[in-house]
Amino acid sequence: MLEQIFSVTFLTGFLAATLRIMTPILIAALGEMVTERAGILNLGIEGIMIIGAFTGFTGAYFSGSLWIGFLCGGAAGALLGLAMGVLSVRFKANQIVAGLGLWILCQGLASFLNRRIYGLVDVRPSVDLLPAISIPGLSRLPILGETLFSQNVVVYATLLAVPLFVFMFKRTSWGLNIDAVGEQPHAADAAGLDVGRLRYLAVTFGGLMAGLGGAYLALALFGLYTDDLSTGLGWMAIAVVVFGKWRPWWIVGGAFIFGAANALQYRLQAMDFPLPYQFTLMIPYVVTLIIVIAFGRGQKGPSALAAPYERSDF
Amino acid sequence: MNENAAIISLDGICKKFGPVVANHDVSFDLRVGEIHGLLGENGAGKTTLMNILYGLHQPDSGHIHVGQQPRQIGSPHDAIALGIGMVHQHFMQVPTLSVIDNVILGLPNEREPFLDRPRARERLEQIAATYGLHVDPDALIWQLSVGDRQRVEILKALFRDVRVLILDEPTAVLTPQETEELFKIIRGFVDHGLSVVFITHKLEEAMSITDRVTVLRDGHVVATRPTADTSMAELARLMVGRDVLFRIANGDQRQPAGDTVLQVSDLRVTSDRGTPAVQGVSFQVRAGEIVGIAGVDGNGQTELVQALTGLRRSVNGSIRVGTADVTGASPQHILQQGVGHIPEDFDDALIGEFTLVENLALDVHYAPPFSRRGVLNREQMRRSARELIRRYDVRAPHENVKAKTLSGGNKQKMVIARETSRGPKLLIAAHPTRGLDIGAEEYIRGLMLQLRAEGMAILLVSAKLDEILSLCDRILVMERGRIMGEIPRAEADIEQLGLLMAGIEA
Amino acid sequence: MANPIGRWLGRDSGDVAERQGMPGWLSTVAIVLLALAIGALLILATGADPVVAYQALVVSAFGSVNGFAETMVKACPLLLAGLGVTIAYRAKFWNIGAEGQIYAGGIVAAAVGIYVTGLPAIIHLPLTVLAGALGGALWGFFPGYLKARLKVNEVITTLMFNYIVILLTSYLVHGPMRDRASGITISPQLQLSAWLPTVIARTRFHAGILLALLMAVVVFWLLHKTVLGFQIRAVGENERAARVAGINVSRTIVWTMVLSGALAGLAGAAEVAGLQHRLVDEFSPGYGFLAIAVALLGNLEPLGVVLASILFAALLNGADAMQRAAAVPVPVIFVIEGLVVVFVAARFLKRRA
Amino acid sequence: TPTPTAEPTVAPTAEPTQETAAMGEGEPVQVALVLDGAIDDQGWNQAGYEGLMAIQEQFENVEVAYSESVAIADMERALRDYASQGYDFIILHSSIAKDAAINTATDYPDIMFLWTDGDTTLDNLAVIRPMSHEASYLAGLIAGSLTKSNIIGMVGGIDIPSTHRSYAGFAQGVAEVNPDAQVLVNWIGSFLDVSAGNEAARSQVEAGADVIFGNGDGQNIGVLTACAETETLAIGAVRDQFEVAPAVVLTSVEWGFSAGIARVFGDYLAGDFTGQFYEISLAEGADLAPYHDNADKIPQEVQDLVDQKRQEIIDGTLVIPVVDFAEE
Ligand SMILES: Nc1ncnc2c1ncn2[C@@H]1O[C@H](COP(=O)(O)OP(=O)(O)OP(=O)(O)O)[C@@H](O)[C@H]1O
Ligand SMILES: Nc1ncnc2c1ncn2[C@@H]1O[C@H](COP(=O)(O)OP(=O)(O)OP(=O)(O)O)[C@@H](O)[C@H]1O
Ligand SMILES: [Mg+2]
Ligand SMILES: [Mg+2]
Repeated sequence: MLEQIFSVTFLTGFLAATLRIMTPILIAALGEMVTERAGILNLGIEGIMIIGAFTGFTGAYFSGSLWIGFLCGGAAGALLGLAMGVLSVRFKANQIVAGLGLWILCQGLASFLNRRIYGLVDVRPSVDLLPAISIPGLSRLPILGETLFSQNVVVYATLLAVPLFVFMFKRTSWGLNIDAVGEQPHAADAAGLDVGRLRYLAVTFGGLMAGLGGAYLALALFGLYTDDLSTGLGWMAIAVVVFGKWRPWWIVGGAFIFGAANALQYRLQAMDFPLPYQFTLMIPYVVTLIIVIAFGRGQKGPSALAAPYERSDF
Repeated sequence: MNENAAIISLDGICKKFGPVVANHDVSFDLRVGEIHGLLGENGAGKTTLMNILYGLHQPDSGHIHVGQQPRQIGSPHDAIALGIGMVHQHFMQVPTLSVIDNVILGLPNEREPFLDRPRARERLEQIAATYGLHVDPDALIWQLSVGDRQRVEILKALFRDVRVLILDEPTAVLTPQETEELFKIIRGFVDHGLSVVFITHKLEEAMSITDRVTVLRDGHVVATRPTADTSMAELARLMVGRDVLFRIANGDQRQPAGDTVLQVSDLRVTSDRGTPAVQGVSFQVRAGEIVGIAGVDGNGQTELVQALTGLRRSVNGSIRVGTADVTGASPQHILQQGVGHIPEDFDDALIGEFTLVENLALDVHYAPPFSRRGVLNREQMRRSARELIRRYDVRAPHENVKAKTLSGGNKQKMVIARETSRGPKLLIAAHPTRGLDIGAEEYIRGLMLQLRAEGMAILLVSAKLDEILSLCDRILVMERGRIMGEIPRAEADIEQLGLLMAGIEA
Repeated sequence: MANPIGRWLGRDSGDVAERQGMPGWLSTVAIVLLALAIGALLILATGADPVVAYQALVVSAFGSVNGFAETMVKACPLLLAGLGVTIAYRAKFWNIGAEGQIYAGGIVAAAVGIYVTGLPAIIHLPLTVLAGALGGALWGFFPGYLKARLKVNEVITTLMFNYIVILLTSYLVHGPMRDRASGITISPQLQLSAWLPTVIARTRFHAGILLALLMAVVVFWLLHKTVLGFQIRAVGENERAARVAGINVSRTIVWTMVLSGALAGLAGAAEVAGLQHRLVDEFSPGYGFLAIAVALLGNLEPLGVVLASILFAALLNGADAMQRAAAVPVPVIFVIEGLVVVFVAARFLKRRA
Repeated sequence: TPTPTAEPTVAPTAEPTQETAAMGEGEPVQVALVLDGAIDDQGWNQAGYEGLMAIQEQFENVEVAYSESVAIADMERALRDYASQGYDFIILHSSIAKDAAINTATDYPDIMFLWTDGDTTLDNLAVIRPMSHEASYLAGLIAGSLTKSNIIGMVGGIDIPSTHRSYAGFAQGVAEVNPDAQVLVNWIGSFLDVSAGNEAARSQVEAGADVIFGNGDGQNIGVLTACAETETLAIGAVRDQFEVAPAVVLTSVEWGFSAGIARVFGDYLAGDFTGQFYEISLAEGADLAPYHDNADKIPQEVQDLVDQKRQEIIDGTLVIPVVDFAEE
């Protein structure tokens, strides 16, 4: 078994699988990070991802362009994010309930629309997958080159976006304002910021990212839509945000670990690993748990997370 | 605009919170270049009035004029645009961010959305130089002492080019030295053409710095007077509605102090920042005496009190209460040894969403007669609460309102009522009169003396030198985590204390 | 403000429910009606008849003894788990692990109900139910302990614990606890002595429902009349103040989660001993998640949770009936459910959590 | 009546011999179907739904209804609901809802129940037992013959008796033609999780598998798309899944539910219904799906072998044992 693990095909395959599994989680998690840093907890992103997958697929299917597909997925996600914003800012909803409600609603909506539009079919309509782009030179590097440098453009874009997020929170007023609003909305308000508006923007952006993450599933991984395309990726994204201490690179790390644990799990099973399969399936969750216990202690997150802001609380 | 023109005038402002009338038909004007004192007991409506001016509350009725123009101030954003700045009673800062980030928060700049910290820093230094307000721009807020946070709050306002600056009890948390410094700064503002509203409970301060004063009582304006035409006695009478004593006699040092109740030996404690905050402190407090800890805020008093009450682990040394060694014990265990604790911030002692009844039982609910076998006796809790509210003169519509609806002073009275009524043998009081109006302050000081007379040992941490001097039997001065000296009250004078506080050994 | 959307949406101030000046229960009803109205449009869009559908909903939920019994059968796990969530959320412990705690309770209750033999029902049944509570308590204890002692974020731990125990259930019914005599993957039946008795003849109304209602009273009493409940609420509202006043915060959090888990575990036990009489894969179709909505819809007050759980149960069962009577597709039913949850969240919950 | 969006495909093997004339123009026969998943899951539930549609198409004067996505906890209520409304023939398409089936059937002795993939019969409760291991054995013959790497993959959903049976039959087929071949096994713990199916298949491809048997349900979509992308030969299951990945799907193990359901219903109309086990075997609709465009990928002698073994099984000369679980 050990030789198997250290073989080149194993490693490249393992890495490629890790990247595949982590990318949609990472996209959604980066969006959720922004949302949460503004003080809104959006538990509905699993649902938004499902809608993103559906609208993304549908957009691409009818237009013939994957990019229009992504656009549709992102737009639908943003719209749902905005809805979550209306609930939590305008109506001061309890965000946990609102998020759960959104999740249920989106599941229903996606599956409803899916049946309305495509009917009960023998064979799912499909679109061509987003092609991989090999980066000349780098992709020829031995062992890792092929995995790391022949991915589709969304993978590259996501990874390139990470330093942008870092930059945004460190060097721009957007990031500063978002942090202030999530940490101390009273202080932000007193400093003249429009707490509600910033939260709308953040949660809408988070929705957009979740929608893109969902579209990625449909357009870059499977080329089709089913109601069960995302089985818990949105929830993992939420866990990864906490796990990643609300910081971009840590979130990449969290998504990577989860992706890797998953990739490993499939491979162990195929190697006849002497455990009932239910236990190998547990590996990603157990690993996440152990790592949080070991390294993720004392993470509190934005102080005002999930708390509706009310001026009269002065 | 001539000298006497009003830059701000509030006209017939009314504001209700549910049944509470916070402001009733209040009219108030601020002239260009004046320092206008706003006085009143706790809960008189001072903060509410200024929050309305700053756009944080909307008045139920009334008008606001800024520079003779009628204005709607819908949010702080609008207020800032009109040149109004406010230093809040509770600091409005983001603790996780740096000083500079807090200062530039919400301000547009030319390179939007990119932050231009170098330029902001330049300007900050300029302002700091002009007004003598120095703070490390890169320090994170949570690492700062209250005095520094106060300065940041002012810097924030100045950075926004204000014409009108509202200071809501800015001196409540400052030492006399810091207060003096602040006054210089405020006078500097006026010289630069600003107008200032200054809220305080300290009549000496009002007398020394303001040009005019307005007194509020129960939400009504009682009077507006040029400062020169009034006196402390008159202001006190206007505020409270009766005559007030100003000096509380410590009384005679009757019987000598009794057994040692608190014995602290070589205590060392680390701060949140990981730096040593208390560095080998030893002292004792005996039954029937008040021991004061004086010192500029941020010299380890906070950490000392936390260590004594079990809220923070000590790294070395021992603490004994009576005969029990409570080093490293839990707060619960320490309180059970007969210790009362008034923390420096009442938000750390009260639960806003709980009723007064529940808050007053917070530390005794688990024992008879308030509960038996884990079941609460609500009736007993209510009876006891009513009694305490009456005895300690907590102003509240009834005992079932939520604590968060009380004014600051009344919250403080709640804490004191709870912590002293249990009849502890040791009371650890951190800034017990901070933010209190003179009536309440008088009451609480008298109470401490009475408790001492009953044989309680009291450790009093305060930044108010007059309070220390008038109450304490012995005074310890703390500076950079050490006790610089111990002075019996009879021998203490302000000058000597000041020197010790500045770290110069006598 | 240069932002028309923002103006339309209003700024962050004021309380909508207060502004409307409607009493809470009335507006709750109004909002459910609003969600149903939107649902009616969707139903129309699928070509079904909303009147028939809603008629079926109401009739099935309350129109007969059996309908009422079935509504209560459904309300039972929602109520028990909802009470568990209530306790946790009162301490501001964001337990999203009620689902896992239900499974943990179901597993242990099933094990005791199946493998402990030779006991009279009067001992065996309470033992089984208690075992369920214990299983849930254990599954609540770990995240509670991790949070209290090691400050590990509970959202992650409870979520991971859900996945783990659900897989564990699957392992058990496919492996060690599988009924060898049967050709399918379910556990053997519980001993008859461990079955929760049926209360209303010819319905599935079982004694677990009475237990759940009793628990609502107990939780009310716990929260408002006991020292522990007082401490749970104190820790939830202001942890620092609780600590300053001498309340042992870690201990309170651990107890909170033990109790919270125990109640969810009871839900699992009630499903197993009252309904399934076996351990089966996926015996809880997400009751633990709905319980969060139920608890918060009930404003974290036991009486409210009772009403909310019945409302949800009626809706869920009624939705099934709509499907059968009016051929309303299941996805539409999900949409209506989601709408109800969302609307209720938006409109009437006060700032408790 | 259900939403008529479907174009059901019905395996034409079962003959709709019985006529509904007996029922004449009188009361229609009411048939209900209860499913634990969605009717468009492209697998188990869709197959069940197609059975219902087959009944509707093949017989006159029937009225059909269904409930989809019914949770285990709600199964009994759904069955009782139909029973109390006077439905004549109720199909439960969910293997683990045992007590729901037995309790309801016991309380309504005049109504006929059909439980697919169950384990217990009553006078008015019949069970369809899919004999998918036979077709799986044939699939194993193909996989074992075609592999070059001698590594074959099997991605299963949940390891339940019917899927396990299928896996065992497959493994037997492989071993018979190619004793050196190894079968990699992944159970993904779900009949729905498309991405898990996809990843599991890919991990097997990396481990060297060049033929993969997707022994599942909705998640097979993930398995087959992974095969299409990696250009790995594939075998589908439950229904004919050729269209999911036409480039690589050699054949599929059809479980024959729709034909089976229609057949039992036919017996019922003819008055032949007894509470018995119906084994849907090779001859009766559980079979390998056609090779479609990929017949040329399977050498003639392999095709001949498959045909020969099929005949032997039908004749009863070859018996593929039922292995519900490997070790017990
Ligand atoms: N947000 C609020 N909700 C309800 N009541 C409030 C609120 N804010 C203030 N009040 C009430 O309004 C009254 C005036 O309070 P305010 O804070 O203005 O007093 P103050 O004069 O600033 O007192 P202090 O000197 O203690 O700060 C008090 O009775 C207070 O309890
Ligand atoms: N100072 C305190 N503040 C708040 N709650 C307390 C305090 N002391 C005890 N309690 C609570 O009161 C209840 C009974 O406390 P007590 O210490 O008498 O219990 P005990 O029987 O000694 O049990 P244990 O040894 O576990 O503490 C417990 O719920 C405990 O948490
Ligand atoms: Mg005030
Ligand atoms: Mg004890």
